[in-house]
Amino acid sequence: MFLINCPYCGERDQSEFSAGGEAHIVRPKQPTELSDDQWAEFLFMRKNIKGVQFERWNHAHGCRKWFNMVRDTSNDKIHAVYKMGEKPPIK
Amino acid sequence: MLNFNSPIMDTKEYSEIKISEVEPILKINLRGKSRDFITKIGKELSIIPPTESNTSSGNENLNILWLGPDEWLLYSNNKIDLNNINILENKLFNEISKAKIGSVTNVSDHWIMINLKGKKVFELLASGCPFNFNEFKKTKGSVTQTLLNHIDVIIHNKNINDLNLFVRRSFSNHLWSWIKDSSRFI
Amino acid sequence: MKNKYSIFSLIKNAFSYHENWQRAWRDPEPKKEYDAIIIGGGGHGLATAYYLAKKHNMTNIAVVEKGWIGGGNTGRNTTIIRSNYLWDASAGLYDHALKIWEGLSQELNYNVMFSQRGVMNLAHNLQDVRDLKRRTHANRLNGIDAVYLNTEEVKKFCPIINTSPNIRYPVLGGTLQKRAGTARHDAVAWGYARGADAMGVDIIQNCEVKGIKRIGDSVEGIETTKGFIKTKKIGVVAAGHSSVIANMVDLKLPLESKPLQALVSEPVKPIIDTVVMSNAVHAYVSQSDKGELVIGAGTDAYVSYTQRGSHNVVEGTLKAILELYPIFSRMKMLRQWGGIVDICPDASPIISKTHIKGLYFNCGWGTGGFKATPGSGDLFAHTIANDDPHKLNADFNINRFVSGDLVDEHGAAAVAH
Amino acid sequence: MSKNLRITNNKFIDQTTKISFKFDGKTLYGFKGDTLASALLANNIHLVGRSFKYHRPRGIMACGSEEPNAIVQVGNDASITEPNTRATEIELYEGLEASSQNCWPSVNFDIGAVNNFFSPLIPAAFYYKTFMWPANFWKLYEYFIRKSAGLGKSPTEPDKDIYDHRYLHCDVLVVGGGISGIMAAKVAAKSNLNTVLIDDKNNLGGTTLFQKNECFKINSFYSNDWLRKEIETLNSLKNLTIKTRTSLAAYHSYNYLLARENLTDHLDLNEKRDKIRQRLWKIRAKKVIIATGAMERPLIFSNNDRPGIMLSSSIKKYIDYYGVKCGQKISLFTNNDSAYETAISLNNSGVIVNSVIDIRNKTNSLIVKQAEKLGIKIYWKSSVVNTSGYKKINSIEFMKLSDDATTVIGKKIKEKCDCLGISGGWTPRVHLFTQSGGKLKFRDVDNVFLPDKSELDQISIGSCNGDFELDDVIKNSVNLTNKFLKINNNDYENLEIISSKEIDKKNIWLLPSDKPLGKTKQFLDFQNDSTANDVKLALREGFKSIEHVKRYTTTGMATDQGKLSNMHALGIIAETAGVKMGELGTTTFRPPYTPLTFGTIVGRNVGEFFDTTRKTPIHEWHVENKAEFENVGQWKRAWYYPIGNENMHEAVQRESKAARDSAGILDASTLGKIDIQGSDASEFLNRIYTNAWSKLEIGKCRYGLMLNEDGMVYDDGVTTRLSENHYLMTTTTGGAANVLSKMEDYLQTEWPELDVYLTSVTDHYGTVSICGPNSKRILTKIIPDLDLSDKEFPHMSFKNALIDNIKCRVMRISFTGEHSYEINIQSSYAKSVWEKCFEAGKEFNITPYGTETMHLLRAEKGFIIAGQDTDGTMTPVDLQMDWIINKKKYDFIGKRSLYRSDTIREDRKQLVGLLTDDPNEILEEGAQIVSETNSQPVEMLGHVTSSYYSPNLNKSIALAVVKNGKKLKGQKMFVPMKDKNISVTITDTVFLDKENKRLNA
Repeated sequence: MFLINCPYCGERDQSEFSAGGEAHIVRPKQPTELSDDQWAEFLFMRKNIKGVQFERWNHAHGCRKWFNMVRDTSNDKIHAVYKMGEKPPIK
Repeated sequence: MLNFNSPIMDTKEYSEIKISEVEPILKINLRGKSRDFITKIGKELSIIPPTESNTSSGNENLNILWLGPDEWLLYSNNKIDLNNINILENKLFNEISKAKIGSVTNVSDHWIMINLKGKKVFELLASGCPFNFNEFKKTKGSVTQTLLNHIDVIIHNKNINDLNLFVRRSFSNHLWSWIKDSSRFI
Repeated sequence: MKNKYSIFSLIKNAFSYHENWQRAWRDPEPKKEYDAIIIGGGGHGLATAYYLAKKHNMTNIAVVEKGWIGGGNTGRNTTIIRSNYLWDASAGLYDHALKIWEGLSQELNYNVMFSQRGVMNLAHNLQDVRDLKRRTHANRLNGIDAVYLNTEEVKKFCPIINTSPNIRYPVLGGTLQKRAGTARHDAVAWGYARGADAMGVDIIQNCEVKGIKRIGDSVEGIETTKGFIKTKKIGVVAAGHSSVIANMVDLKLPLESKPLQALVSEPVKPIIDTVVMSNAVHAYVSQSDKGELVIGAGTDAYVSYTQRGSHNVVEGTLKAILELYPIFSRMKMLRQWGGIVDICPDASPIISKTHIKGLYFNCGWGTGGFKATPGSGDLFAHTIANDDPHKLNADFNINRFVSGDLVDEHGAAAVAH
Repeated sequence: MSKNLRITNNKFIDQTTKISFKFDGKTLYGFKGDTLASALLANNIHLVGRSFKYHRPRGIMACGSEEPNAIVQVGNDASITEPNTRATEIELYEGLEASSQNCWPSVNFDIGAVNNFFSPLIPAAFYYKTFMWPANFWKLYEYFIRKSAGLGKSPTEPDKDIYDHRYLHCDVLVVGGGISGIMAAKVAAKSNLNTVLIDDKNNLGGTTLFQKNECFKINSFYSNDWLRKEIETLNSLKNLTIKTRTSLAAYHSYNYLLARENLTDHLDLNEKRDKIRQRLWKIRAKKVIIATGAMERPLIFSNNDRPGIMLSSSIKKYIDYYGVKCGQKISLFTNNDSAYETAISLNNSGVIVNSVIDIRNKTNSLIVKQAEKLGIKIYWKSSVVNTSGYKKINSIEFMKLSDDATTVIGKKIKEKCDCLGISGGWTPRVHLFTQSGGKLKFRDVDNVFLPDKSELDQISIGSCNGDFELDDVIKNSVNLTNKFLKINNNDYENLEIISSKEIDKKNIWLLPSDKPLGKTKQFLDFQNDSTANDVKLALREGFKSIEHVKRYTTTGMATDQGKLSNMHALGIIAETAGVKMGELGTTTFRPPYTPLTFGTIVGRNVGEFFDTTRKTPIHEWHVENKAEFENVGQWKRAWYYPIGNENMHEAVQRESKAARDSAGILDASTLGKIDIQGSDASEFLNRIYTNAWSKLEIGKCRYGLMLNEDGMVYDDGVTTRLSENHYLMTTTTGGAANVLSKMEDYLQTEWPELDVYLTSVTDHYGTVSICGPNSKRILTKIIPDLDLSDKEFPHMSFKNALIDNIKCRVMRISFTGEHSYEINIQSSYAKSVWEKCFEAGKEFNITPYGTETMHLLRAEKGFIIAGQDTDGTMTPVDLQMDWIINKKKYDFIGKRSLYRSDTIREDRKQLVGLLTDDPNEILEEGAQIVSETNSQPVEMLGHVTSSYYSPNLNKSIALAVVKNGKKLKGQKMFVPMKDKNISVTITDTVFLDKENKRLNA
């Protein structure tokens, strides 16, 4: 069970959160302009990185806010959390 | 006249724990992002919504609990008569929602408020809640939203060993049973 | 020729204190070049190599494995085998596998202990009932031996299930596939390895792939911890690590790798004689030959390569187990572990060519790949050998995620994705 | 109790309180403070079980959780019997009943022992090599294999005991209450850190607690006396919580640990009742100090498994702690100094120590000298080569070791004994450290794996960190703790410590024998019966990795999880393969550390608390009126209301007819309700739903369909525009939480520029839905001043109203096709409003109906239920709901996906109606649809999604999805059942009132 530092509420148990997959996959502004391939890229294709990954989490049973997390998927270590719209604190 | 029904309407006492559903009280969900919103609420209620997370503000009649960076729960300490609720709700709705600086939603019946009192309330909570109450219990007015027995709750630290717990009405019966069951073993 | 395994060979070897058994497979150094290389020495990879050699005459091939063969999901799953899938494409695929399972011990001369003790899927709400009936009708028309059971029939087939109408989510019915069952997971990897090795396939363990060399749009070989190995055909069967390999050639796959947990109890005398899966309350259980209750838990919602998962997943699973089998409350969890499962958005696998010539992927099996091992190996071998899919795996191409022609089997797995 | 096996001057056992218990049906006696194992030993019972495979007699070997052999079935009652319980961990209580396992008819005479004679035929993994023919015989073979496998028996009745959970947050968790743990906990607690110390035993002190030996002194006290004083001081530390009988089960990442506290297992049968049996502590510690000590290793030699062969340190604990002599004439066999402590203890208690057989060359450590001084005979450079005695050891044979220690030489000496203590050195308990993800390093000098790197905030101290000498333990534990906690405690500086130092170390994983390896059995894993020979066979067959060997031979996979066997397996592999042990790596130690009861993991989440039950504010009325309930997610919904002996079909037919003929009333409170406010509310809905919202008039309602980004239907519901920037959205019952969270997701992450606020009001409102031709009359009675004319209050509109001065919202919307109203009122008054409607409707025979009738009524009208008529593969176009897609809208969730090559196909599966040729034939939901019945296999074109007998149309109706269904209207199809084919015709989806006349009736 992770201990997650919600950028709004502070450290909370993992059970209060839900995971939302890879971060910074921006929904295309003009989906109709995209080819089927490009749309599939947005819809389904994922880097699924083993290592440091940027991902979305939601403090579902707390403040209900979505935020971003930098986590190493090879050891589950959380390197940073940051609010939606903020720049990642780590490259 | 329509009859008023509550899912619990009960009080129980155990060693060092007393639990009771509190009389129907006003609860209003407030949302807003701007400074205007804060000022307006402050002006209307004479209480400034807290901007610091996990805290609350209030006076002898009303409390405002921080729920998120743009969300608060306003609740009254005492039973308020329906007309007053309507008046207050309408006033806030007009000043906030209509003025496009946020939203105001009556949630009086969305939440059931249970009061937990006694030396062992935190042990009771620890039997189903992953939240770390070590600091919380020392700080009067602190607020947390968390899970208790897998059910979403809002907990307001009113006073030493005196908590108000909010749970959604449809879950309240189940949670009440669970609290009673847990209290047997504290 | 290797030792043939039988009761007679056991007796013969007993006289020499079992000193003369031969190696089940060699431990070769990689050659400079192979006709094809399979990345991943799990059940699927080894089966692929076996069928490439056996059916397609490709014996100058190698299986490269980062760790030890069968050490990934092959050795970590709950060994359930069944083919009662909803869609024609899936039913075709999994029943193809089931048919091979039925003769696999004899084919491999290795007892994989395929035990057709039946698999029951339970319904706990009205939509479950509709879904299971729908699946059973489809199965019947596809020639798959599934039947629908009412609550009494469920109880009769597995008397220890709590079928009381007073539990939180009463058992409203279920399906039963009698040909389904379990097998011994390690034996599958070892049996295929031994069989493939006997035909000349090099199984290279402790050999991690570090890169894939490409010239233009074709593959040229792999960089490994044991050096560069040349090849024109690469079949990737790396399960949870599929994306890691794909990222080496800048290929993105529709996969997420998530922790899936399982656990066993201490061994006890026979108490449950079938496999029972429940989707709605999320519990599935069987008993191993050794007597352990084998219990599958769920996946976590986040990507992780740690082979660990959250405790609340295990707690949730055991909670469901005790709801259905309150008699197990005093049984003890002996061991819990996690695997990394690669999950596709439609809960169906990919057995497909890619846009890179000579690069093939067999992945996305999610929580249910073990059951498909022989079929998956056979069809992937066909795809690699012919550079074209077999009709049974044609629908499981990568392109379906572009066209939208998905094979949605979310209802089929007892794990909520 | 054999009197002569107890010594009387013992402090830890209450020899004044006699306890009776039963073992294998025989009544025996022990004392308060005994474990089952110590009590059995005191009764001269060593033989307690049979081994897994060969059914060899096995006795008690150890005194703690590492015990591989003495596992018993506790209790006779079918509901509280417990299999596979370690006798060494069962605290004796009045009324305890235990029996041996895996033997028949008895542990003394076990038919299964015949396996031992066949043992040459059944080497490791033999089963992979046989039982293959005849091909269909595996089932039969398996039947017998299964019968003979397994250990104890599962209970067959539900557990009567209660289990509980408790969360705990602390600054420092110290695991293990031995000498180092006690010091660390004290140091931490004195530094104002909120500290928790746990230990699995019933008291603190570890092995030092009974270490009364001249060679181990602190400040001129015996180490046990010194430690006892330390323990006494712990009580005064207010920051320290001590939990005994609490064993750490799992150490997860982020310092999240699970510990099991045993609360009643040690109590007498009549004291256990109504108490919590075990509690699982879910601990979140800022820092963790592991002080779990070390385990003694056995030695691997021929026939090392006989009852009476025990770990030397356990023999010491039995004599020093329990006051029990494990034998009258005991021999010891060792490769290190610790066996001498046992020898001295035994000697001091008057037990004859035959000799100590030591594989080392003569060594002169303090403790060895002490033993020699006491006249204990020592055979240096010698090794036991065989043992005798079937049900209990009666003699050993030993020989000299060659200089290179690869063979035995010289004369074989036979020595009679009734117990053999073996000591193969010590293995630090690094299990928890590795569970937490820590990496190990190997120390060559004494062949131990030690904690190395960890990502977590933790340290290991004491012997689990490789400190085996008393002075090292004390000095290093305190230093490490100080450093770890960044404090500077000097309580333990300047202690004067006497501690015997081990000078000479030697280890042989597999001791040489005078017989060929294959001819004898040297057990590694005592419970699973795997031998050194098995490991060598695995290696010969090419199983090189430790994990392969483990799986092939099953070494380390028994209920003790290889606590005693793993190191030797590794050692033998390394030796045989000629690699260094440190390079070989270890197997993974998986949680739990000791087997953990399912009930404990689940806690009180059983029965009523298995899952949350949600109830509507009108629930009690449904209960009082005998409704049957349907589970919809966590909700309890009224399903139908049988009257008298009605079955479901009858009730539903009656309800359905009543609703159309006159009036029906439904509790719709479970529908999700979301309050939407903000200046961009309309734009937000435009993006969320497939249709357009900006032009919806205030006071009007509109049906909306929500898609997933993949274009498939996700949820639906009616949304009402309450004012310019204020909407009330309803969702399906099951979809409520997901819809809100999905909308929040888009709002917060994709469209933060939108000024929109979403607030769930699902529980704030109760919803009473009345429908039918008389619904208007009923509503008029309840809200007389509301103008219900079609002009003022048309279909798909809403009004604010007051019922007895309570505000409510009335929507004129319909899911049944009837003239219908939904009253939304704050939940506290919902039941009262329902009753009022019911009262007002009595003259119209208003009939309460449940979800089943609701489903039937809507199917008559061809309305879909998301999740029943859709399955995640249906687009709005597939549902023939093209009208709801606003093509002019630039974008909405899922729009792009509707134009992919597969989703634009015209022959996709589409929603249609089905009528059976025989109007009385009701199709089975889920049944498949085909166009011909002759070919095999037959192409399935679709399936029946909803099917009912309509009492209003007097015929069966169904909805289905059929490939290319749109174009097949009027076509004949078949629904093939097991025993027949049902002829059907494809129709329109609307069966009743196609003109929607009833809406305004």
